[in-house]
Amino acid sequence: MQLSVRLFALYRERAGCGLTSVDVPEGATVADLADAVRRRFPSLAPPEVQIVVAVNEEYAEPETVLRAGDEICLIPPVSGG
Amino acid sequence: MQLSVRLFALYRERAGCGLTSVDVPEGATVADLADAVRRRFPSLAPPEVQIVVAVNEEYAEPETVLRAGDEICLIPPVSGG
Amino acid sequence: MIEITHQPLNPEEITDRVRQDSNGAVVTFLGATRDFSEGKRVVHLEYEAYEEMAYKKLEEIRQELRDEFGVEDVAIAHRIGPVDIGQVSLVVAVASPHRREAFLACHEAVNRLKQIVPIWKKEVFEDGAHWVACEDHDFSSADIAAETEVEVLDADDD
Amino acid sequence: MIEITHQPLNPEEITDRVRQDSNGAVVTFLGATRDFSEGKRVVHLEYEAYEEMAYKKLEEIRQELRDEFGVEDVAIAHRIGPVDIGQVSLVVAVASPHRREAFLACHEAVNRLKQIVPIWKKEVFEDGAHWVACEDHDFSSADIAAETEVEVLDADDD
Repeated sequence: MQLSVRLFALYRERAGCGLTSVDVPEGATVADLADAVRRRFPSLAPPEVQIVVAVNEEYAEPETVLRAGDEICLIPPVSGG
Repeated sequence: MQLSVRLFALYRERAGCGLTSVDVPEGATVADLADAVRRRFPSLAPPEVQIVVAVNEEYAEPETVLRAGDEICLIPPVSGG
Repeated sequence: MIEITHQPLNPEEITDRVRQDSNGAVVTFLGATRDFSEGKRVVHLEYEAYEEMAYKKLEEIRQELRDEFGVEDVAIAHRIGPVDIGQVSLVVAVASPHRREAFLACHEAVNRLKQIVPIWKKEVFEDGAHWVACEDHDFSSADIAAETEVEVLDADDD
Repeated sequence: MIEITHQPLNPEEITDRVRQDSNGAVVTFLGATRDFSEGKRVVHLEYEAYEEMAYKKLEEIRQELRDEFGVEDVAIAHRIGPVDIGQVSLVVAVASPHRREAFLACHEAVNRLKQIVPIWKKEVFEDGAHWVACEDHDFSSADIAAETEVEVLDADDD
């Protein structure tokens, strides 16, 4: 399935875009999706960093299974205030 | 010696005046002065209450010896804010 | 900046006095007159101050905040006289490079003000009034009985 | 009231929204852009937000403050986009009947905002810029060497 992924701040700048689309198999998890995005943009984060993902406006665990239509965003370390 | 004593808030209202003058012997302490004022205004505070006194704009201990010209005020419990 | 005034306080102006480009955090406390106190409707408050000593004690508090939290930018303004419901009687503004010191110092300033600064608050109700925090000054019935007895004895002596 | 806006913030107006006659205490936090960060002169800041989720997380924080401190009157406003030195990027105002809850809840709101709300701050210096708190995302020289090696191997394979 095709999933849209939004990128913010550091990830947006490093990817060079704020919205991308990746193709993952049915049953793919958040971790699978993050891997797919990282393969497309290897400069997103060093290998030892785990990328935080929000699904439908909530922080998601790596093992969460994704569904078509999910609102997915990659969340770099936050620093509001 | 004759000492001027200012009274504020609850003490001012109970004494019916904001400034009084008491005559105490040379060498009198803060405690002596408070006793003298209380004799003049018995309704100032119940006997078990120790009245706080400021001398020259600083809280004073009961045993502090007073001198002519000291600025003396009786300080009821504070409640600013 | 420390101020004791009969005029209404302007919290924004007082807060602006502590702002500086090196301060990333500004914490402002407003103390306002509540409509109810211990279940009774308050008509208004009246504040009284021993002004000379109050200024001195407020300066002491500024020095305490410097010593304890390293904060330099502190403004305290207290209104005295009658203060209506919902109006501001106290403004304390503290600015510092980081937020933790600003929060702690502002809170501490208000706590200390209520402990050591000679300012008094009178709550005026529809059916009376009382000076706040003076409960220990209430005469008990025992006090009054003792007082009466003394008077009776005095009378006997005459 | 929760607001994420590109417009300059008006702290007084935001503070007024939490004031009520039953609230004796109002604590307001202003977060402002500092002129120096880790010894380097800052030209300005830029904030970016994932707005839909940020609103949701800010509402969560309001609920946390209700549960933890019993405070109902909370306003949070965050400015996004470029923010000049000395300007306000964040206003958190909390009002409650007594001061302790207002201080603790306001401090906690700012702490939680910095932990969970998807808003990002970029510091722009005279000679570059960086996203704050992303140090763990810096590529080490080991990472870069490994990356280069992969590319060399790939080239050999062709």
